[in-house]
Amino acid sequence: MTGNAVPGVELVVRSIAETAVANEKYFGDLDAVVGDGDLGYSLARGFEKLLEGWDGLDRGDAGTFLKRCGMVLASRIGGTSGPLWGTAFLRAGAAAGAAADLSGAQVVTMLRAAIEGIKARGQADVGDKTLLDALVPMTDRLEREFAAGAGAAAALRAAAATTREAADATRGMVAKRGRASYTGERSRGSVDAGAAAVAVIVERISETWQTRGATS
Amino acid sequence: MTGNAVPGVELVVRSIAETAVANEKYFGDLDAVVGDGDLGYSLARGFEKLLEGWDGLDRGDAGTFLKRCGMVLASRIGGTSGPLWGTAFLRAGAAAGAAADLSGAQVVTMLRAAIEGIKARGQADVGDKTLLDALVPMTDRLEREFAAGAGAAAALRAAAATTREAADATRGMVAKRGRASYTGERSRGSVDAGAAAVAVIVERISETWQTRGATS
Amino acid sequence: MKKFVNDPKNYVAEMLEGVALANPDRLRYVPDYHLIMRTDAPRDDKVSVVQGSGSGHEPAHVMVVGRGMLDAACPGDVFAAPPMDYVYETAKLLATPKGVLLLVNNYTGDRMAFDMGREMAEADGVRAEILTVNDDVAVQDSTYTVGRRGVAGNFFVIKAVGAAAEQGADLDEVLRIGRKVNDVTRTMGVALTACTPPAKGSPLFELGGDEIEFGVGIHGEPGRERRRIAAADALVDDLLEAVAGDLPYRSGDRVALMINGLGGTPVSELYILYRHAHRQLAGRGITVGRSYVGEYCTSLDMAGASLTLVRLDDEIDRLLDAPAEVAIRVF
Amino acid sequence: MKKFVNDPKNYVAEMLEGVALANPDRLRYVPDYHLIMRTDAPRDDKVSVVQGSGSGHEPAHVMVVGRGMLDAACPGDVFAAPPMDYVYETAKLLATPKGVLLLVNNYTGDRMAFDMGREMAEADGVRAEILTVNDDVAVQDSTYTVGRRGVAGNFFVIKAVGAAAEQGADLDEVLRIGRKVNDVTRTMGVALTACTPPAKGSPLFELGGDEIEFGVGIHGEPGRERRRIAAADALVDDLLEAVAGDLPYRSGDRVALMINGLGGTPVSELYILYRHAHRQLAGRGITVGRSYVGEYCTSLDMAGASLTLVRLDDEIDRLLDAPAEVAIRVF
Ligand SMILES: Nc1ncnc2c1ncn2[C@@H]1O[C@H](COP(=O)(O)OP(=O)(O)O)[C@@H](O)[C@H]1O
Ligand SMILES: Nc1ncnc2c1ncn2[C@@H]1O[C@H](COP(=O)(O)OP(=O)(O)O)[C@@H](O)[C@H]1O
Ligand SMILES: [Mg+2]
Ligand SMILES: [Mg+2]
Ligand SMILES: [Mg+2]
Ligand SMILES: [Mg+2]
Repeated sequence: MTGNAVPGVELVVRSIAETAVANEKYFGDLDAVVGDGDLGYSLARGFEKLLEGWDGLDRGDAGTFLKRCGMVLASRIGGTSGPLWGTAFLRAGAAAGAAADLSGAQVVTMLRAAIEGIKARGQADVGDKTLLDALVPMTDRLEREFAAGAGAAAALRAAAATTREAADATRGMVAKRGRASYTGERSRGSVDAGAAAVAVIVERISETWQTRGATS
Repeated sequence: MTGNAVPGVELVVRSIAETAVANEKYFGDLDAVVGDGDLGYSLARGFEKLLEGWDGLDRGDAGTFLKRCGMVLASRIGGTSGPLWGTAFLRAGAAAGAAADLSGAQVVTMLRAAIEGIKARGQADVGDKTLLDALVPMTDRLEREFAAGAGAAAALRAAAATTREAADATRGMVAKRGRASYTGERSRGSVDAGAAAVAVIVERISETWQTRGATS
Repeated sequence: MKKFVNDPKNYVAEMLEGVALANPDRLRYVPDYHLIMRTDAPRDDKVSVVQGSGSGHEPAHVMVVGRGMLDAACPGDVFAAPPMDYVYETAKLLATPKGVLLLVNNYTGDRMAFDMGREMAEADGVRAEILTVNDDVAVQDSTYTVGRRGVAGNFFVIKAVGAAAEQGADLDEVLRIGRKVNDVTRTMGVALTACTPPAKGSPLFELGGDEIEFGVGIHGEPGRERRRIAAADALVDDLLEAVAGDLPYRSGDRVALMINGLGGTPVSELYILYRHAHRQLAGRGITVGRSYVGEYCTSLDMAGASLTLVRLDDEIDRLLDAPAEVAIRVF
Repeated sequence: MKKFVNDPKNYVAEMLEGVALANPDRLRYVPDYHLIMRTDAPRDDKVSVVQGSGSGHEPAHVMVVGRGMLDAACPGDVFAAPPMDYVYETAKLLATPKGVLLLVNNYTGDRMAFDMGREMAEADGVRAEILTVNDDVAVQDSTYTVGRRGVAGNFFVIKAVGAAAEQGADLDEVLRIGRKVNDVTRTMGVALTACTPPAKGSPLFELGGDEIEFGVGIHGEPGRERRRIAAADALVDDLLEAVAGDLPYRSGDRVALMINGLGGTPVSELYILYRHAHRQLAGRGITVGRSYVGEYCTSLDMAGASLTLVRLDDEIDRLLDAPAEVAIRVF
């Protein structure tokens, strides 16, 4: 993920947006199992909005770009996901700052900032059966891969596999946050919709990166 | 049907009442095909009421007894059937008068009076796909049988078969009266619920008469 | 059957008890005749307005008893006209020197029960007149039927005659007003699902997964045709064509527009229908002067809706505007 | 899916357009923020009362905007909290010198959107306070959740704070009243069928032919347990046990009793539930002083109902008695 920061970030954000739009029904069905079925709709409408204004987004630097995205998402995604995803983008943007070049370590720092934002906003932590249970293992894995000297493509491939496993593992958990938590023990036995969405998205980013992944 | 008039009439009315109560669901389902499904319920509630007060009904003569029954039915059966069945009993009772003895011919006269009452009350005639399309052929057959010298049991057996055929034949008719008439052509293909109810009742009367049918 | 019901035989009686318990000061329940009446009825200085019909159409009519509306409602069992006896007793109980107006929807059973009940009451010295409501344009071929059915449009007749009676109009005048409103009122409905009468315990008819019954009656009677479901706007176009084309309602007319829910359809969907109907009327040069969106005359739990138009004039407007209080209320 | 719907993406917008078209003099629709507001709001002499929440609960809350109730409702999409941006813009549009009260039902998404929206508005100089409603006793283990959900009981909070605000109470007083009413209000619901969100196009969950969801949430969230359907009276007994036992409501209490339909249940059945609840309360020495039967807070087309109790005192009684006008109305 070295090279000109904005094109790389752009590619990632665009992958997220396109994946969210393409998986509206799938994410909605996942959320219907113990939630209220609107996750797909909420994400799709928000990221559609982002794609609509895509060309006009300020691309001065990666940080500004991400913050602009965060503003659109936080203000246009409804439900619990709007504040959470918006906060994640805003915090990642703030952590990126004006860097022209994003190293693997910087990407990890940005993800950690996003995670802290989600934890604070949602009063949630790992193990509560939320998207954090996919995001945190993913970030841990990325960090290990980069530390071991892996390139972005390889690190992403590894992280995608980890995220998938982590998302699947939420099946065994009892939800302690969000709408699914009302069901208590009954939430066990199905994956968390937010975590599964993160897994699908990371898989898609990884694929995209392998083929169109610029310089690394 | 000679002999003491009231016991014979009582037996017939009791058969009608018990059949209506026993067939609540069947008559309701028949009415649901192109009607509103309440025929079974309406008849069952009305005849239940009649059976409740059964022992207290004035049995002075057949006419009085039938008129009392008609009053209960007309005032307790709801829907279209209340006024129609009530009228039929009232008119039959009026035609019976104070006769101590009911000949076959008298029975036919009573049925003709009941039929005229229904026609007047419902502005309906044979061919409109109503209970008249069972009642009229039944009465015609009874008349022929009695005229040919048949006893009550044999006449009833023959009339029951005719009524069944006549009720089945309503399947080919288009309803011109009652709720089913709103469906126009679509009412073709199913039997009229009221006619079918009459057929079931006459079959039951005939059976009862064969085994418990008093003097004839 | 998944319903809130105890013994289906007690469906109507228990509902009526509930209505009375929820309105102790205003309503009285007379169990012997399935009767809900105002506690202050009959009043010597006004015509009593009574509506009978089968049950299963709530809030019609037991929940629209109140000042400026009905003095009493005398319902039969679910979808069954009341027995004539109930009509007779009701007419006697509600008798006033100014007379009784018996409102009846145009169905064979209801008309027979009311004709007979009225005759009996009249023999007892009660002055009573019958007014028949028949607003349903779905019934086209009146020669082969008892004629048009009375459906949700009866709300407007009740509201207008209720207001007139409250203002002291005599029986002839109340009758004139009722006929006038009925004459300018037209309705048609569409069912998305069948209703389930509690005593039957299963749906009254079968509709395929994408089938609707266009022109359905409020007892689940089949309508003009069974067809495929379409977008809300397209359904409104067709309902409007049938209803507006019937009187017809013309450019320059001012109308009341009602979107009535049939029982199982949420009010959010009714407003989606309302939106398009309002706009299409505007496109025809017809002004919506009064709007009514909600449940007025239902068919148990049937999903579906009906569209009603009433051509307004100053007199009707004034009567629809008059204050009224009913058992079914938001506050 | 059999619904009156065009493109599901326009479900909320089209409904809101319908609400505005049906109420041209009283309501204004601001499409950019899914906002329905009184035409006379904001008024300098009163606190503005605003409620946000997902859509799909109509008449809550867009149809209870009006004098003595809400000044504005800012709904999200179906079952989704409004984006914080809508909350922010709404707070600014409704700002008055006396302040803005933001009513929110206690769900994670709604609370976050309102917290963030309020902060942003406050940074712009708008005085706004948040009041959270959480009346649903179905949620028992609050340590593992965001706590009790806000359901049909929010009607009483809205009615009381709406009346207080209309009478000129200041923001602190309005807040006090809202908290007080919320504190004496408890609700629990039961679903007979699942609802179908228009964008999903199929039922949100599966219930067997004789299964019910006891303690269901208004977004179809599973409740306390899935069980077999029982007679209406038995279901009322269990709802009442859960609700009355919670505050608890005691012999000598005077209460408001609400039977709220969840969208697909006809009002006749609601009165059957009401009847038994009223009698059982009487048996416990609890007097029903105010009755509310109908749809107040629904879950799309879900068949089901909820039971709410509010412990009354003179102050609450007076506020519930105060006049109010809403978009959803009978006349
Ligand atoms: N408090 C929370 N903190 C972090 N993540 C949460 C929290 N609550 C819910 N989530 C995540 O959000 C997802 C649901 O999002 P969404 O459908 O938008 O929420 P809802 O419809 O319940 O408002 C869950 O699957 C979970 O991953
Ligand atoms: N006008 C009429 N004259 C004679 N019989 C009629 C008439 N209308 C209906 N019927 C008979 O009544 C039966 C329906 O009775 P019922 O279910 O009580 O009526 P509804 O529910 O339509 O009021 C029909 O099957 C038919 O046999
Ligand atoms: Mg959700
Ligand atoms: Mg019938
Ligand atoms: Mg009937
Ligand atoms: Mg949601």
